[in-house]
Amino acid sequence: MEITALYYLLPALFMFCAGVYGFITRKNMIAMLISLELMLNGVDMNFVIFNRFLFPGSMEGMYFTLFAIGIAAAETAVAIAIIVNLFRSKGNVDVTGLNEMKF
Amino acid sequence: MESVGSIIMYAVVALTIVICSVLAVTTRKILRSATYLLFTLFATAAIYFMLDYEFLGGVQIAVYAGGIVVLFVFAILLTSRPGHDSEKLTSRSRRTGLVAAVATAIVCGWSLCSRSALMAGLPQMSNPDMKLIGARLLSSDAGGLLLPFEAVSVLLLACIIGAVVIGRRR
Amino acid sequence: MFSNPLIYFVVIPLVMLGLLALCSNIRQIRAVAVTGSLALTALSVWLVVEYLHLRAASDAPMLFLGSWAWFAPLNINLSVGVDGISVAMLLLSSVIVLAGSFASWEIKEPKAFFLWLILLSTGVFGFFISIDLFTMFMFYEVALIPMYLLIGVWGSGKKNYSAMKLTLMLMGGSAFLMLGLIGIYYHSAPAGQPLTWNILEIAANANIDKNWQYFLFPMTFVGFGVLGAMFPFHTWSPDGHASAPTAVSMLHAGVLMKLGGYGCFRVAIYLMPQAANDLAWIFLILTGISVVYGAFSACVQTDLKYINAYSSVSHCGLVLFAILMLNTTAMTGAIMQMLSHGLMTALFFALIGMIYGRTHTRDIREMGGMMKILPYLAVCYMIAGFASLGLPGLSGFVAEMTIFVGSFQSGMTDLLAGHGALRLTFTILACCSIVITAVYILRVVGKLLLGPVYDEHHLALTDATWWERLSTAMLIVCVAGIGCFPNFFNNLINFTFSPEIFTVLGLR
Amino acid sequence: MDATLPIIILALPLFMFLLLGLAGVKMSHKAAAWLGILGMGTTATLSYITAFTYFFSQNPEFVSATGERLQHVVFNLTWLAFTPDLVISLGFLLDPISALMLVVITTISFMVHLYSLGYMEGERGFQRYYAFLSLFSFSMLGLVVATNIFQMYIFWELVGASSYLLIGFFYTKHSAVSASKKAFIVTRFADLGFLIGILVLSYYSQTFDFIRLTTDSSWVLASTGGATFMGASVLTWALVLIFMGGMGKSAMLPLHIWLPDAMEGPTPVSALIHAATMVVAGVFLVARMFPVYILEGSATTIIVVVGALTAFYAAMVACTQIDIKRVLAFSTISQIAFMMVSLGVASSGNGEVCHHGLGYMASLFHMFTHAMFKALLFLGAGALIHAVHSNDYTAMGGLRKYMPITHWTFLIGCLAIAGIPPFSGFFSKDEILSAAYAWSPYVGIWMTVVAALTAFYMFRLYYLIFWWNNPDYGHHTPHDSPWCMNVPLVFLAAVSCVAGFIPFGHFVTWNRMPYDIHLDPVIAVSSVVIALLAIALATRMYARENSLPARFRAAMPRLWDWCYHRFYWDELYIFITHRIIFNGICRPIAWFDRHIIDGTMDSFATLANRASDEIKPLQSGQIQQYVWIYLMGALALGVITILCLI
Repeated sequence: MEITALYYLLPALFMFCAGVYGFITRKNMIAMLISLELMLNGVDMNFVIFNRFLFPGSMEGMYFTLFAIGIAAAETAVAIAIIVNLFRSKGNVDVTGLNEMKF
Repeated sequence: MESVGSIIMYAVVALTIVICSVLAVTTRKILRSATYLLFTLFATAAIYFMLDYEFLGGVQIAVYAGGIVVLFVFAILLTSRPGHDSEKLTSRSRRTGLVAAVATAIVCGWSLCSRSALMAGLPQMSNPDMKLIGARLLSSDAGGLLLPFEAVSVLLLACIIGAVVIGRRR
Repeated sequence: MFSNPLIYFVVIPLVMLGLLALCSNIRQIRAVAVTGSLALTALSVWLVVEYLHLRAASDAPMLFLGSWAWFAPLNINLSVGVDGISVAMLLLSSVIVLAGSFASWEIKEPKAFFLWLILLSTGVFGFFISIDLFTMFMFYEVALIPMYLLIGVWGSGKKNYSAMKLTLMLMGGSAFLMLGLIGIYYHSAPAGQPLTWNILEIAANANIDKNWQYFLFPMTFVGFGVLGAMFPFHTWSPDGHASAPTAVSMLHAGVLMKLGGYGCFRVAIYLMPQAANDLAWIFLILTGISVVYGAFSACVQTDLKYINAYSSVSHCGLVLFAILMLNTTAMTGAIMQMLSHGLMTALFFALIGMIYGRTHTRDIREMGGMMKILPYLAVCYMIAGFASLGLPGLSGFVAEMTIFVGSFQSGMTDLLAGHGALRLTFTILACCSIVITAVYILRVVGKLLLGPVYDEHHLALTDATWWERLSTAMLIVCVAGIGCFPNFFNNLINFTFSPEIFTVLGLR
Repeated sequence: MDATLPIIILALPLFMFLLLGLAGVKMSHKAAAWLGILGMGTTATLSYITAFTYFFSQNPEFVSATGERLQHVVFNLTWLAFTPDLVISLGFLLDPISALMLVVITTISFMVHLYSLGYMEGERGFQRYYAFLSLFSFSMLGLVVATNIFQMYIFWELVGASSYLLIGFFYTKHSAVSASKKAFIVTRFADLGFLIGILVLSYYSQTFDFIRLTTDSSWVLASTGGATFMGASVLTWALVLIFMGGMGKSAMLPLHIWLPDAMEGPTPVSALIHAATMVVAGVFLVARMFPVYILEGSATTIIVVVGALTAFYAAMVACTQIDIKRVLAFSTISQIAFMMVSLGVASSGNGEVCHHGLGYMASLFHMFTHAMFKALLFLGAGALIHAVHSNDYTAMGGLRKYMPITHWTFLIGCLAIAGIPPFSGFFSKDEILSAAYAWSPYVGIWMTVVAALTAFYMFRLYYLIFWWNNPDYGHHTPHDSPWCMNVPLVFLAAVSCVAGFIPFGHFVTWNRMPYDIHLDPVIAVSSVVIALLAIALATRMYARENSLPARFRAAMPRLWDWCYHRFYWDELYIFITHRIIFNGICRPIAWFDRHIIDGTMDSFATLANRASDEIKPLQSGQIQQYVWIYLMGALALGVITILCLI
């Protein structure tokens, strides 16, 4: 048996789908954020895998992932700051209550 | 043909990813969810190692597993009491989520499986050298990544300031 | 670029905008507004003289041509040039801007008001000097948008509704227009030559094929026609005018509505003569209806501004109607009617504003005997009324007669050539409007100005102030000027109808 | 001829109008009035000089070797050139009828200027009044000297406007305002016909110029190429439409309704505009275009029929009116109708003139004499109204003792209009009757009856004012007017006495060749006898208070009612304008505009609003819903892309 690109891609896809499920179903904002991280991670993996299998000579996919990790960290930090702030003002982290800014 | 060891290794890592990611989004204890996320991230790092990107794997562990998950844990501790469960999911929202996830899986999976290029084996590649990575990252030549690097640094700075401003108690 | 005098029609308003932004008190604002509009008036008078002078020695269709690239990939230029029509329109606009400045002497929040007003006039002047379709369209939009704020902020009555309605309807027209202009652009030159927005080049190329003309002509005609208050797209006009502040009503009815007629001629008919000839009947019916319909509607209105707005529908309908006659005399009449209507309707709106400012009502049922209370304003109103109903010696007569004579010739030619009696029938119908106009004008004059004083409180009102006198006197002089010496304007305009487009049409 | 005098004749009244109109407020009443009088006096003098020069100088510009009087264009400036052929000029055409009209207009106008000094004394807006009089004089002079039909139309509108201003002079009175409005709108309606007539005529003839149109006019008929419209030739249509303008100004049936109401204006204005000058503009128009009119017999027949009906109608109505000015107004309508009939019967109907064109000469002769005696009567009526402060004869009676000058001059006016020799009306009316008999005996008899009615109603009026009973005037005894009002009366009475002896045929004839008038003894005697009989009847009925009038009235109540209510024309018009046009057309249109057209436009906006309300819930604020929709969209796009790629 040979482990082809598909074998790496399918777990990544699965992780992404799990993230999608989590993001849509969970009401806790931190849980949503965790789902988001899962999705992001799945996508990162795709970059790396494609890079490795299709263009082994170059490193763009790796760099992309590198930057994505950095930005994900920043984004998480801001998101958590917002969540914490929201918790302070509303007393919970339930996303369904947050619709003041609709329309 | 791969060695049996690497196949086993792959199977473990892949299973970890699948199981832990599912658990991460289904468990009702939020702290557990963060823990499963940590496992998933580690497994991802393992994949990176298996694909010969050691530096990336290192970054993954250091930043993601080490940094972000810790942030999560702090945030969870700040926003919930221990033993406090998330609310039960309604069947409707579960159904929506499942539809979305399965549809994504089908569409993406189908499009992945229909590509024969993805059936190729692992080509040969020497491990990217740290020096090379660093030079490329800070080079302004063609293919150099100085500009995005700087942009990201500015972004990070902005995020730090933003996080401080937002998180500050008024 | 700055050696071309036309560019100053845009530069002066822009400089005024800059200076206004620096002004801090009302005296400075007035000074800037009046000086600027005086400069513009002087410039346009100079332009008329210089144009006539230069035209005598030249047979070019347009003079003072200039073109500066603006966006090369799409061949968009700031192209300027004038012929007799544009010169006349520039003169009209500058006079009305000047009169409008005086009429809004005591407006509240003058700085912002004048900023928007001058921006609006920048658009108007830019429109009249441009011969590049894109630039023209841009200036057209520049002239339209400030209207929303001017009405919405400084208006009266249901101003939000009116401002919204006016802007949306005119924007709707612009949408058609833009489609039409882009269509013209893509057919502006034969295959292999660069596409152009320049009107003169497009006309010279004559490359828009017949079927495309059938599509593009209605687009552009309706687009401009909305601004020209063509039935059934006229309903913005009564509400818009009723809510607008005085100077804005003046400028809008006096100048902006002329953009419609001017555009219909300069773009729709000039560039697509064949479609104009073949499809004229549709729009003749619509504009013919406008003429009579507006007049009849005006007969039963009780709000002064509504009366005047419907009368504008009727008079502007006559402009478009005459343009569609595709006959030199009638078209000359159309341009004269634009001048005439511009001046007298500005005069009307100025007077209505002044009366409203005193009585705080515009309902003719609540006023009466103003001749006794406000003799100056009442006399001016009467003169405006007489101009409107076409008294010889004032501008309305000249314009209407030119239109009727031209239309009748056109109609008879049609009839005798076996093309049906549509033109003739509608000409006679349009002639009937002179009677209906007399009815509604005299109704207003009788109720508002004459008769016993209706409200005793009005006896305490004071007559016009000096700036009001200046503003109205200026317009009256112009109205009488056109009415007494029409041949000057006739020559100025008539010469412009170079036989080119009539040879394209091959008729009339 | 030098153009200086003609230019001054036109420019001076205009200048006076501007001067008095703009600076009048700053002047005293006296100064303004005297300025006006002075201006008009100068104009009158210059007009006399011009007319005198024209008629008597034997200058080859004015008279040809054969004795034909020539049409002389003093100046002709291009005012507006529609096309190279169709040009409106402003010019000064000197020919017999314009010279005649110059004299008539300036004379009457001067008299009225002078008279108004007394009559209008102390009125608010005195300066304005004089300004308007000057404007009117200017417009009327411009009308009669017009060199082309469009110039005539221009001044035609201007006289309409000045008439509007003068009728509505007492603008605080509702009745005056509505009368002025009515006058303007009715004549405007007629002018619509005039305008269309001009357009039709000028389309075929390609000229507005009177001289071109009226010299050897048969080419005008030829130019139409025999075109017809609805069974009549287009030239007939054009001429009838042009005549419609004349019907409006000259108050012919059915467009006469404005003239009686126009009596709301100051009485001197009625004398000037609504008796002597403006209302005969219609006659002048037909006379001016006469060579064209004789081309089409049907057009002249229409003129005769309209004129004859109007003459009779107005005479009948005049017999029953109470307001003395209304009696005079209907009498004016009737007399103008005489002139119209006379013009009509001057054409034989087959392109030739009838009876040497006697009717043409008679018509203008009557216009001249009528102007004098009708102005006299109006000014006399003004003096009476001034003295009694009422328009109705019921407030008068026995005034001959109190107001001798007025009485005698009024009597002369009555005798003149009744056609008693040697007063002027006799001569001119006699010519008209001769011409009418020559055209058709029926018309002749018809017009003789009208002449008898004229004598009857005028003397009815005369007796009711000056005889009848002697009401108690209290301490406010009526007395004669100041000198400035008497001078015009006496002057006009003198003219009315002698004007009949002017050898009018030497001056004004249709082909401008001199022509000797001879009275037809049979017609002359018979008409005088009939007139005398009518006067005798009037004397029997009205010379002193008795019950005969009331018995007559009781005998024919229906007829009396119809006459008194002017055959209900006004009611008919009110019905048409208010019920049909105003309520039946204008209101529905306004409603349609607000609710259908505007409603449609608004409904677009409503629709857009409704749609946005419907779509709004999509923007629920629930981020998970957004993601779900987004994801489904993205997947759909992905599927489409993949399917396309396959």
